[in-house]
Amino acid sequence: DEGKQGGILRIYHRDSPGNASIHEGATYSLNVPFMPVFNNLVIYKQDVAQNSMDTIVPELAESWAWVNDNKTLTFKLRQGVKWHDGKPFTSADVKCTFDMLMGKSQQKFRQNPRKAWYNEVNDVTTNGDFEVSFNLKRPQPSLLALLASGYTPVYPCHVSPAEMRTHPIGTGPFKFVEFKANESIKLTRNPDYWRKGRPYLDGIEFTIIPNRSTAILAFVAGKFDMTFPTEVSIPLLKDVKSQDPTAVCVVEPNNVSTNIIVNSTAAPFDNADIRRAMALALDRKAFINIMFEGQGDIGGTMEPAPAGLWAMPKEMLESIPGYGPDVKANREEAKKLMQKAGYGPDKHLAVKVSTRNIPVYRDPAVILIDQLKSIYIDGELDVVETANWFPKIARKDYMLGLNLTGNAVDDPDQSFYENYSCGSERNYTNYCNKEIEKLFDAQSQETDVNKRKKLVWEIDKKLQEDVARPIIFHARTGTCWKPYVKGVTVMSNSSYNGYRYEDVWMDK
Amino acid sequence: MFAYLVRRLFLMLVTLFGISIVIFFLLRIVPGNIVDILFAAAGYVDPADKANLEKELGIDQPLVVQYVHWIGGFLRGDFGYSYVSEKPALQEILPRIPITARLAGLALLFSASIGIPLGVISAVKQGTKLDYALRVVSLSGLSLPSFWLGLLILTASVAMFGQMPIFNPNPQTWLEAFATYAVPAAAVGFRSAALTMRITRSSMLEVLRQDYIRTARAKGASDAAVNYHHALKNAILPVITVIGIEAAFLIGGLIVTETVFNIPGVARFLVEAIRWRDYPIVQNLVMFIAVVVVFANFTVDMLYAVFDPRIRFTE
Amino acid sequence: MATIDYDLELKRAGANATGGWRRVLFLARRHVLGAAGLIIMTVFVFTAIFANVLARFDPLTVDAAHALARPSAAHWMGTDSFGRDVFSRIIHGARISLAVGLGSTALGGTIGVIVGLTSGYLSGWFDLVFQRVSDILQALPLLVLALVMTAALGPSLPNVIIAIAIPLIPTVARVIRANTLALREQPFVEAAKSIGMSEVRIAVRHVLPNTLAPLIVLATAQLGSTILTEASLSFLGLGIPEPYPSWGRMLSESAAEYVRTAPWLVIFPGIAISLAVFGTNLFGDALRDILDPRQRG
Amino acid sequence: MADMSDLVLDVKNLRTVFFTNSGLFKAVDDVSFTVRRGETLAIVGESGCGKSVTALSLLRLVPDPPGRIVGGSVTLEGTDLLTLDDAEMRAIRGNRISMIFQEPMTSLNPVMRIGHQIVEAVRLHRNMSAKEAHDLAIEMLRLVRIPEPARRAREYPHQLSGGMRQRAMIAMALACRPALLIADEPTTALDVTIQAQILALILDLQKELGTGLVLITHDLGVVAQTAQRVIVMYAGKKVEEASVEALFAAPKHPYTRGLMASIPAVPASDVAPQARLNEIPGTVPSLVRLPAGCAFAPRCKLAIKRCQEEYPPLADWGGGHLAACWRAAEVAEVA
Amino acid sequence: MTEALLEVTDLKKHYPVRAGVLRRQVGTVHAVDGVSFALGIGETLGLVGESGCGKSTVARSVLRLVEPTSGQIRLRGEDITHLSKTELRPHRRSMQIVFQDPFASLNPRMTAGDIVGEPIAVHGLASGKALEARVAKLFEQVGLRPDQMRNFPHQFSGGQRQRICIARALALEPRLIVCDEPVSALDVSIQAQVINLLIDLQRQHGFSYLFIAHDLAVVAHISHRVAVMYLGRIVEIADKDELFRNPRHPYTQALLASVPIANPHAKKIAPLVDGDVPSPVNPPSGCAFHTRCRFAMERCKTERPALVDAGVGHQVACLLNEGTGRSQ
Ligand SMILES: Nc1ncnc2c1ncn2[C@@H]1O[C@H](COP(=O)(O)OP(=O)(O)OP(=O)(O)O)[C@@H](O)[C@H]1O
Ligand SMILES: Nc1ncnc2c1ncn2[C@@H]1O[C@H](COP(=O)(O)OP(=O)(O)OP(=O)(O)O)[C@@H](O)[C@H]1O
Ligand SMILES: [Mg+2]
Ligand SMILES: [Mg+2]
Repeated sequence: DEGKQGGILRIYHRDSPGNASIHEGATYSLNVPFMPVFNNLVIYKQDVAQNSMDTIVPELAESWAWVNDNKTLTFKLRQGVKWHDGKPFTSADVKCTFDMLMGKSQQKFRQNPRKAWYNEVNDVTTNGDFEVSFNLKRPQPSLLALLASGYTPVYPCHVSPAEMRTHPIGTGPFKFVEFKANESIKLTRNPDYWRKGRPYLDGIEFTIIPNRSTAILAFVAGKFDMTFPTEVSIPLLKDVKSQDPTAVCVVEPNNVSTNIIVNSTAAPFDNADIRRAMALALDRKAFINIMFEGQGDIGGTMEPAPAGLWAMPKEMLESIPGYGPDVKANREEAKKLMQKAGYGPDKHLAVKVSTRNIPVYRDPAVILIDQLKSIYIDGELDVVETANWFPKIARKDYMLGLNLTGNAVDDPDQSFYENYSCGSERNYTNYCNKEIEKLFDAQSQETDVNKRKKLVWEIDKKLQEDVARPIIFHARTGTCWKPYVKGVTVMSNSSYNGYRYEDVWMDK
Repeated sequence: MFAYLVRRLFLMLVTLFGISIVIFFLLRIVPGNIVDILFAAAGYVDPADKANLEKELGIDQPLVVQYVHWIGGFLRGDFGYSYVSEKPALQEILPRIPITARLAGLALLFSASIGIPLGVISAVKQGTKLDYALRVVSLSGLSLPSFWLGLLILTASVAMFGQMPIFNPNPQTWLEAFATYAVPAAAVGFRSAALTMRITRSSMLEVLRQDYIRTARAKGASDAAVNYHHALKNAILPVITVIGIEAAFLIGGLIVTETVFNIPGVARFLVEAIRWRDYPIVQNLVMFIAVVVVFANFTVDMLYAVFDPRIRFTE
Repeated sequence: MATIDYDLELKRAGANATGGWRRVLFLARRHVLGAAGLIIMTVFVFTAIFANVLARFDPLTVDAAHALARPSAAHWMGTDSFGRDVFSRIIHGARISLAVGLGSTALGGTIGVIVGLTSGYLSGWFDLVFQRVSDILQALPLLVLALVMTAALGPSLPNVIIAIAIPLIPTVARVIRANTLALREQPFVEAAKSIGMSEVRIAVRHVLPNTLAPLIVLATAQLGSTILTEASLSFLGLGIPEPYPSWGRMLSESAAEYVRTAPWLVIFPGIAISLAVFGTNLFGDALRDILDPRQRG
Repeated sequence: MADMSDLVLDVKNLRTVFFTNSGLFKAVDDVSFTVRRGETLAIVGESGCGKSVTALSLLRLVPDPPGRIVGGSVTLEGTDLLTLDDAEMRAIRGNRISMIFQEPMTSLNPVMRIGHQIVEAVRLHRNMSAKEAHDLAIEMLRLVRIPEPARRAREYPHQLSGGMRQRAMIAMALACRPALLIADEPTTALDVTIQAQILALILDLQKELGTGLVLITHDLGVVAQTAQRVIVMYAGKKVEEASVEALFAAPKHPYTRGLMASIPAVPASDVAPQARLNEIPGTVPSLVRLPAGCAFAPRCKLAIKRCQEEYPPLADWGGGHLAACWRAAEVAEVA
Repeated sequence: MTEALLEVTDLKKHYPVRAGVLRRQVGTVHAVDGVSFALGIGETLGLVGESGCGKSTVARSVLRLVEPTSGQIRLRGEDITHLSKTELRPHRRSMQIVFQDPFASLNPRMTAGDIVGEPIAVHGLASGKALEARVAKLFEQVGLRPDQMRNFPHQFSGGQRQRICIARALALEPRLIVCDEPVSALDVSIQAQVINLLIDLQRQHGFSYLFIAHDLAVVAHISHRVAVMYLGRIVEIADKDELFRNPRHPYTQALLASVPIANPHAKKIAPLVDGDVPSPVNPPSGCAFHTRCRFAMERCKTERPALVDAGVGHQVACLLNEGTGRSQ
């Protein structure tokens, strides 16, 4: 049915983002409130929950084409689009944006977390005001997926990165009004939006409420039309449902895996047996039962099906040591490995499990420690403040780390290169296997989806067998809104891409 | 009087200077800095970017240089820019002060208007059931974790009225403005009132033992006149001190309340700034708070003199 | 004139309450609230000491099968989301709270006494410096100080104790200093001086023992507030970390998620904290009445 | 007995006790006395013998708990004060009966102006405008010889010297022209020269107003100079009562005698340097564990067995000279 | 007078007056403003004067418990005014003090035995059994039972407490005992006991007493010579008999006349002076007594009379009749 015009959508926000510049952030605390300000070249279709190549649609680009042996990706741009400050949008803006992302321009981002996404891009060229081309070193079909992420808006050339951090200018359906740190973020309808009749809403108001229970109470009390997306935990979801039965809630995976980073450069985990024993000891089902009351997924690196596109089939998964359903048998085997390494009932191995001092990290760590008890490992929790977490990991100042890895797009390129390739900054464990690296490149260039899938499965399985970064589970989270809020779709295989909100309207 | 004020001001400056040093160096002891945190979300740190940013923010310089730079700016009225929001620190701090001040003021008002009369009653009725009941209530005020109390209030009000007293940044009417602050102020004020009541009670008990109270009774004065006219006037002095200390304490004590009730005041802002290692905000904000506290103490001393002729007339 | 039951009146006044036990019983009856506080504190200390015996389950063992169980015969106070027995955790939590309370009070108290005594005694530059330093510490909001301290030191039991103890020092030191100054004027201190006693010996033999009463009163009052401070720190995410079952953390984390769906997770730790603080306060109040000679009838 | 209309105060068998945790303190034990218009009755005795409690009992200001008036009657101008309700009693306090306390330093409210404190006393009992009351207060201050009374009325107690504060107390006590004034050691906290001034003042005013005066002191010198009649208390009991001349001429109770002897006299020029003083051996007994018989017996040179067993009755030894001693007749000879 | 044990010359002690919340100095108390006297061996010098005139300050300065502002204190000929604390320690043994309030001068948390034994222990004169024996002997000397050594101060009566204080003072076998109003907190009947004890001890041991009191009668009883203080200065000093028979200073006269005589037939109270004692913060100019003196002359307001000999060792500070103080 046709949406109604008007109304200000009130959403609470979980946490004050550091700034307003999507390119300089790496958290959906930033994506959610600021995605509505921008447009991409292409975007995942906002009303389809599962992101895939097939759901990518043009946005600032009117069309795209792979040319030059799949080594050039060319976009025809939309004409007559205006930035919020009235300046016209042209191909120069696109070039500026990507040059900056690749570190090639004069002006620099303070931080540029996704620079590696463009490792295979040679340069970006323009052809007139309304055509741009991405020239690649080798074919990389995934590039389009990366460009369709909520993380890849087009920035205006004429606004400095510093300004973008405090007062972003976009072409999107909503204009930025104000951002009061720790207080609120306000957007208002862009009356000159290129897409006629959109957006429906007059504006969006985010009130920052870090305290979860206060936030949920406020939502229940009708102070908000919608919760912060994907931020409602399973227990809270029950609470919402019991207090406000009319609320519409969805629970979806969000392509964030909870995993263990193992420091294999130092004792005791330089011993492969102990690494393997640890992987065998995991009772993944128990984690999911405790953390999500059963509503979570077991899988490898790639998000499990059906939401995930690249997951191994069940049989393949269960053939990996530790994934088998018989936890007891796995643990018996683990004990044997431990005994081989010189530990036993009388001689326990003491380890420190480091993790960040926030519940989503700490809670699984507590369970992990409890499970390790069963194989003669006495774990001690070492909670680390956010500020110190990555420096600590980088220093290799840990034995085991409990870590969360979020994937911006459900695509093997993004997750493999980032987390498992030799020398990648985010490969915390320094896992380095040249053979697998070759497979990474092979799948990346593969244009046949089915062939690519096979490759990806093989890689994923190998990674798990190597105990490179044991994946414990993939989380699911909830989002709720009042019944009169229409047109919200929560993405099921990424939590960064679905917040344009131009189609959202309120039936009030 | 003039010499006194000068001396007093000098001591206040010494204290503030000390605070500036303490907070500056304490913050640098805390591991991690803004750069680490900014990069944390990305999941990695690019050393070159990090070095650039540190240079840009000036946190690569020796500590002493940084300190001098900050304090020099502070004295000139240049408070620097927030590392996080990149807005002028003053612009971030100033609008939040009245919010906390209003909250604290209302809480103190609540505390005084409830705590003092109940304290008097409790003292006058010492040893009776009423006294016991009041003491238990007051002590329970001091025993409840404030975030717990706040949460219970919120939960109860949603459960009972389907309404929640959440902060309203743009109250339209005077009444709305009051409502915005009333509930959280009552939640904090409960604790303060408990404290005020205790002090009033013990101070009253002390005063009621004094000879001049007996004199008043010997004149034939009624109980009410003795308790409120003769005794309370004397007993109020330590209460003023405690309210003064409480005013200072509240700024810290409000952190939790501001968090629970989601009030964008200075207290919560300070915690956030500490979390982000936003030095310009933390340092300047702490200095602002310290100035307030120091002046609150000064005011208390002055009030003391106003209320106590023994001090007033020895000047 | 109404007839008066002398025996009753005397009993009420505690006339026949001489000798150890009788006196204690009398004081207990006279300070009913204080006695209640003492009982609460005793239970609290007893629980802390015998936590291993009293707890029915291991406080750390995760049991997915019994997560979020309501209070029942098996789990008197239910279980948390990890299936850990709340009753056992609260019992073990008493240990943590006692460690935090006693640890920080003892640490802050000891340093405070030494500083206060020295400063009251050596009223010179030391005193001046002390006064300024305590001005500084007191102008900084306590929670902020504790917050920065724990952030600086990292969240762990000893660090939380230190962080809570430090703001305590000036409070204790000020009381002791004021007392020392008053005691210094006492003739018995002057008498000690007149026989040629050294200042240190006077401080230790004559001044310190006479500051004990206010110190004890202050310490009991502080004991409660340290427990609350720990809870507030926990609420702000900087309290005592897992795996220690600290009441503050149990409460603040559960409170965020389970106020309505599993209220036992919120209610029991909350009651434990309030009761412990309440008990120490009640006891501290009574102690002040008993120890303060001016309060004696 | 004098004319009944002359009788201001008639105290009969007054008993006041304290219930304390160390036992029952019989602070005032069966004490009777009368005061006539314009008469000064002195109550003497050592510290703790019950003088102040007697005075407070008259005003019904004994702190309760722990104290309680448990018997007797206090008849002021014909009304038994012990039967009045609180409001009636308040109407009498500060009006018909006033009191000057021992400690001038602490008996005035430190945060109220002197004038105001007197005005309050007046307006509680007299239907007067604030202005009239204020004028009266200044008049009273002038009466007690405070220089610049108008200025002093605006001052706070701490701005006045001890002597002036005590005078202000007197002004306050006399503002309503009471029938009975009780002065509880009004000068012990003051210097001798000031003491002389204050005592002279009280006596002057008493004469002028015809007030009955109960003067409590432990200084026999003060008694000799001020009183017409004296009662001597020991351990809560009245042990002797006589006219001042009779008492000083021939004390009938060994305690009174010992007291008189142990006070060093001035001028003492006729005494050799370092002459030992006559001392009463032993210590004042605690009011809780009083012996069965005479409380003074353990310290008494004259004590016989009977003294330990039986409390001697207060007998008249001639001319209204009462003494409670089995051997009162022999006291003069033995000593 | 025999050889001087203690000589005090022009002793002054000024205290800053601090007021207000910040305790800043607003004036100076001239607590002791130039006091000189000498005390012989075996002699008792009585020091009288109204409350606040500086008696205790003299006592404390003599013992160096407060640091004199100026002046000189000589003990057995040796100047002890500027000795350091350690240098002073041996001298402490020869001078001791007994305070006014026997309760406040005993540490409530120590037993009587410990209190009396402490000076001996501090000076290392005895320990263990020997110490106990000495304390027991001291107890007997002051009329206490040795079995009371284990009791705490609150278990003693006022008179007994004062005996403990005296025993403590005696413990070091001093030559000089300063008694700062030792009996004013005691009952009249007990007062005599303590004074008798002091007299007996002096007879046995030949102590010198500086005996401070505001009660002239008590002082008269125990002293050989008496000094009268007014507002920080000695205004008259003479042999006891001479002073009482023949008071020269108008203040001494007023003092004597103000003491109520325990004789109903003697003259009734007639205050000789009017007005209040001036504050030592702002002492009147000239003769400090001129504000209350019946004989005050114009000169008295400006000229401060010196303490001069008016014959038979009778010194007086008054301008009347060429400084003799004699009135017509
Ligand atoms: N509030 C009280 N509680 C218990 N006992 C009391 C109280 N007030 C007085 N007493 C007892 O009553 C007795 C008489 O006290 P009172 O004050 O009358 O003595 P006093 O003769 O006036 O002595 P002083 O000369 O010291 O003023 C004392 O022994 C005291 O112990
Ligand atoms: N430590 C001090 N600081 C300031 N002033 C003081 C101090 N000690 C004494 N004084 C003042 O010095 C003056 C003399 O005091 P001192 O105690 O010597 O008098 P006193 O003659 O012993 O009086 P009393 O008879 O009351 O004991 C008083 O005015 C007193 O207030
Ligand atoms: Mg009395
Ligand atoms: Mg003195």
